[in-house]
Amino acid sequence: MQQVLDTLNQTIPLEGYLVVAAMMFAIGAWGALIRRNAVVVFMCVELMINAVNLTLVAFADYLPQAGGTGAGYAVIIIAIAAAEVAVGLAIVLAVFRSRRTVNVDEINIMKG
Amino acid sequence: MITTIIVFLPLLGALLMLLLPDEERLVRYAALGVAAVPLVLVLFVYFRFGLGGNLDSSSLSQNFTWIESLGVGYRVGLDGLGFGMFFLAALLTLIAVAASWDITSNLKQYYAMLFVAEVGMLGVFAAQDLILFYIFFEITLVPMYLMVGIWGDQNRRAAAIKFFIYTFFGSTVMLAGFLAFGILAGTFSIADLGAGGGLGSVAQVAIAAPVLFGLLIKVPAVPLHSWLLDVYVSSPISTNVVLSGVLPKLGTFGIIKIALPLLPQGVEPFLPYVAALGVINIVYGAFVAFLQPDLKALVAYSSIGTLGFILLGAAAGNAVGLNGAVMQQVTHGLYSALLFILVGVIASKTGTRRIAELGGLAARMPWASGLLALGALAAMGLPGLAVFVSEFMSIMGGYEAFPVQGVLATLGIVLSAMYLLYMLARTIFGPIENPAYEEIGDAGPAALAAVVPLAALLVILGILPGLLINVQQPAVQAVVAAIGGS
Amino acid sequence: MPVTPETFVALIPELVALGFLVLVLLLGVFVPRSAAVPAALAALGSLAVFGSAVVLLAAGFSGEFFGGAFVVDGFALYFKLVVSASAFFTVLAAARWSGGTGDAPEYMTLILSVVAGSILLVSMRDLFGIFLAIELATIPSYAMVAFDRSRRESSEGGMKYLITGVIASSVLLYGIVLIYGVSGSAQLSEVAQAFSEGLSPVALLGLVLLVSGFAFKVSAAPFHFWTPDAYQGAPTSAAAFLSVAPKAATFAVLLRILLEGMPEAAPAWTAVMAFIAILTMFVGNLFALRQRNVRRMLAYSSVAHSGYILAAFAALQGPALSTGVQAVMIYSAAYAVMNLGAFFVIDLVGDDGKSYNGLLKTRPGIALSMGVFMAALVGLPPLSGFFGKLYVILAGAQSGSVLVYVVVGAVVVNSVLSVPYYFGIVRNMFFEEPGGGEPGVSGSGALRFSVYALAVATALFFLVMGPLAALVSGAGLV
Amino acid sequence: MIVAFAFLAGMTLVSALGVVLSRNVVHSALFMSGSFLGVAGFFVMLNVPALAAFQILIYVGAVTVVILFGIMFTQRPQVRSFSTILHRQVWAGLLVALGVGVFLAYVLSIQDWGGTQPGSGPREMADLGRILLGVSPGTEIFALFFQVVAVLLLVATIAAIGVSRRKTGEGVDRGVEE
Repeated sequence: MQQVLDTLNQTIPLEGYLVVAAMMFAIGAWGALIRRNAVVVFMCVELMINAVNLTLVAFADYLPQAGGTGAGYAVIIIAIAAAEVAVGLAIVLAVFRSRRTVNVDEINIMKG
Repeated sequence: MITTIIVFLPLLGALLMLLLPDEERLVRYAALGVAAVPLVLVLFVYFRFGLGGNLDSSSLSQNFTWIESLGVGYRVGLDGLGFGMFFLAALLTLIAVAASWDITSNLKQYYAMLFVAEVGMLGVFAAQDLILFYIFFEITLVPMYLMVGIWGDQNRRAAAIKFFIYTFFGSTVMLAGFLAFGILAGTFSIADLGAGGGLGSVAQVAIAAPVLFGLLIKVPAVPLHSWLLDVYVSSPISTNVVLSGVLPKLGTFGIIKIALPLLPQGVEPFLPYVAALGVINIVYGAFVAFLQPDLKALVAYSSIGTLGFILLGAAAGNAVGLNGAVMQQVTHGLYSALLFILVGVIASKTGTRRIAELGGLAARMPWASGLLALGALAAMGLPGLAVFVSEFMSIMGGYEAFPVQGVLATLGIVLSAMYLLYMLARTIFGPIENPAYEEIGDAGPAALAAVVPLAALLVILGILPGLLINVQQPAVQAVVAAIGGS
Repeated sequence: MPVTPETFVALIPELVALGFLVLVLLLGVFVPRSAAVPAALAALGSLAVFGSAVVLLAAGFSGEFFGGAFVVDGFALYFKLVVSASAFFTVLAAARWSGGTGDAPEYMTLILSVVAGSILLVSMRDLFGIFLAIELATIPSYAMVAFDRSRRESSEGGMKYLITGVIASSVLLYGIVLIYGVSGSAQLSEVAQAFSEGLSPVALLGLVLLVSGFAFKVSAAPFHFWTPDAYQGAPTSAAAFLSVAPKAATFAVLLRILLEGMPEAAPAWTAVMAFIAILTMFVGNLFALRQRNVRRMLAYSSVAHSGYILAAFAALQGPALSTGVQAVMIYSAAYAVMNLGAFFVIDLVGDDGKSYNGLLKTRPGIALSMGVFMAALVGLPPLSGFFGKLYVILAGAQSGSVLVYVVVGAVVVNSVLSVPYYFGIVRNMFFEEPGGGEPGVSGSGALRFSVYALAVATALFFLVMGPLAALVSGAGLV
Repeated sequence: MIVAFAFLAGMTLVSALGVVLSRNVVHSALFMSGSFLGVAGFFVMLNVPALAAFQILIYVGAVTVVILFGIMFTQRPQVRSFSTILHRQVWAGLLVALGVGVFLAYVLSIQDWGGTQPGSGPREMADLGRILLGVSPGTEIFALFFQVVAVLLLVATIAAIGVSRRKTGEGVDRGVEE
């Protein structure tokens, strides 16, 4: 019983966080590639950025020489992502106004 | 200083042309005046410095550092290798202006283009820095492209772009070689580079290969010549004068001025092949000229053939061969300009360039026919005319260095005599083919004014080749010394 | 003491840019519906940034600030000059058009924020700071591309640019984070230490992701596909500016990352760069050959020119290190003058190849200028583009690596490949008769001034080559 | 710890899959906030509760709401079949994504990270604040970052306004009838 508790209380190795983040990044990338709806593509990109952020914070907490600056960087990245969302949705809205669709594969009057 | 002035005067002339009012006679006379000034200055230089053998006088050269970190400078000066062509470039520009009667639209712009091209042509023969050489080399490209593309015949656009792409490719390859050379040797100054620029023979070979390739496209040496026919045939007459008289020499001059003395060990393994290419040019040019139904195409191939002697003489690398090659550059320019102008005269009078439709012109056009005969005799290397001297020296030098190639080259003389005499027989002699030709008159005064000086020079240089050879001799000796020959 | 008076001196160009940015914005609120005032102010702002960078450069000011994360050196100041000068001409060219949209202050603000981001970018030595500055330059540029509400292509181009851009940003960021994880710091000096101990798998992965992200940003193949749509859809001034200024800054900072952050890994990244460069040149030129739309052709041409600059990156080894850096610097300036000009001519004439027919007769000044730009883009001497290629080939020749010689060969072949499409325009302008295609708009005086000024700068570039070469050889990173 | 980790990992990844595979756009958005919450949980485990708070405020709150607004403006929420929501290369995409994920995970786990210990991060809000203001040594650059981020947000707002502002007299359907 004690052994089980010990196992449960063990600290998670750094790799654990990194792998979860990598999976999340891959799922986000997958979605960004296959979804047609521009808004959903956008959400998937947000997933990717969050995965990166998770990696960053994990490094910040685990690497002794990092001195915790990673968390600070993560705040900056969150702000940048918010700015991306603001401009991105404005552009999606502009596209919708002129086309009545936000499906990325239907928006293709330019070719070649 | 005077060299710089001569090189850039035409640029002022080009600007002047664009500013003139649209009045044909005024524009033509102004262009003649503008073209005459550099020629007069070159003649002044010839009599003041050239005859005395001191072309290396410091008052003729200029030396500024331009891009210091790379060792690139604005360095110009004259020497015996380039002087003949420097003179010819100025002369043929003037002749081209005189022979531009077939240009009727946008005359000002045409002359402006011609003068911009003249800057490049004069500059190449005066440049004493590799980068500067390349820049002048390329400056001729756009004006020539536009002259063919705007004022040529119906096939002009394709011909112009083909010409541009081929020669641009060649010169870019050459530039890569130049840059490798300059960066490894630490300077781009031709004087400072000396023989080999301190490089080992492997590096020299690696550099010489692209340089020779680029220059041979410009000449053009035979497997690389496919751009030439279209553009020669499509050009207006006055463009032909420059295109065949001066532009191929940018390539041959590059070989004589840069490839040989600066990369002696690099070019050495290639020289037999260059000589062989020269022979191929001679023989191939003569054969194909034989088959041409079009008078202008015949002259174009004849021109390719005669250029082969320059390659042969240059590749020989001995004093005789090089003297022949350097002189052949000038004499080839004289006779090919002459022939192209006369073909233009005949074509505009009779309305055709097809040899089969011509015949018996001597009766109606005695002056034009006589001069055409003179040009053809010059082209086949008749003794007494200038081309004989230079071809003979090229063959002699070539035979000394490469016996097989030398002997084969003499074949070219026989072949060229055959097709040129055949051509003369079918165009100016014999009965008048077409009754319409009974009415035509002889060449006009403009055409004669353009042709007679060329004919006179062919005769004068044939009798007194020393006028040219004495000027080039010291520089040729220097080249021979650089390649380690005798 | 983190912040000293010197720090503010170092930040003068950035502070000037931000000051004018806020000024333009406020004026937009208080002086509604005016195009001239914000444009004049933005032009003044660009000039002020240019002037302040010149003063810093002339005074020989240099130093590291914020614990070494922000650096002012000749290299950074040089690119600040390129960016602000491009911005000046862009503002002039965009003045009347932006007035027509009714949102001139916003448009000018966006231009100035791209300027602010780009000039900040070239001074950054902290990976996350670099990311932040890139985003400061990129986020407004999405909006610039989508700014033209009268053309449907604009919002479409904006959206394609946006989606690929944000994906690229997250890839780039992942690369940065992995490099941060390996080295425990985002400062380039400490990254260099971590990379000097050999490439661990994660370090290599981070490098690959980082380079891929940058390849997106500079439209290098195979990540170039957003470029034609974005530039075709964008307002001309935006396409011109984005293909020049932020791109130059991005190249500059990539150079800084690679040379200051991972010099020991040079064999790995020069090889990668060599392949990307060859691919980019060929893709750009071969697709440009197929275009009928001049704007789209120039977009592909900008891909090709990215390839030429990347060729200089491939040469960054051995004795060619310094020449390679100089090549990137010279090429950026040379490309700025000719490409801005070429795009502005499109604004004057139109993007249908046929509207250029006979331009020499109808509008000789514009036709000659366009001829100069096209010849310069081909790389004919003595125009500006020639000197860019000169330095690239020079660096390649100096590098002494066989792979780089192949790259140089590709540069030569591609220069020739590019002739038909650039000279197709020349042919239309000079050889064809007028008529066919719709007549172009006349354009504002400021736009024509920009075109003529840039044509003169392109044609007379050789006059400034001497001082410019001295400047870059003294200001190189190595 | 393991339990919490497993729970959060499951929540994050399943929600992420939900974003990609949900047929309803609104559901995607809600899944996305679930995934963000999971990440916030990780932040707590990684000793940065302050960052977790930011995460919830900005992502789960602001970003999700803005995206929901975007959805409301651009489409009626309706259930669609997969063929209408997905691009063509679903399976190729899946393979690529799986490959990328496995490759990333593999590379990250074979790396020798050295003596790593959790707990080097700033536990206290005050520590994070010091970093963000660039006061503590080694983080001076944050003084600059903080200002630049402020500018960036301002610029983004202007950009969004510039792109999406509708002129008076400009129809909603502008461009469609062309």
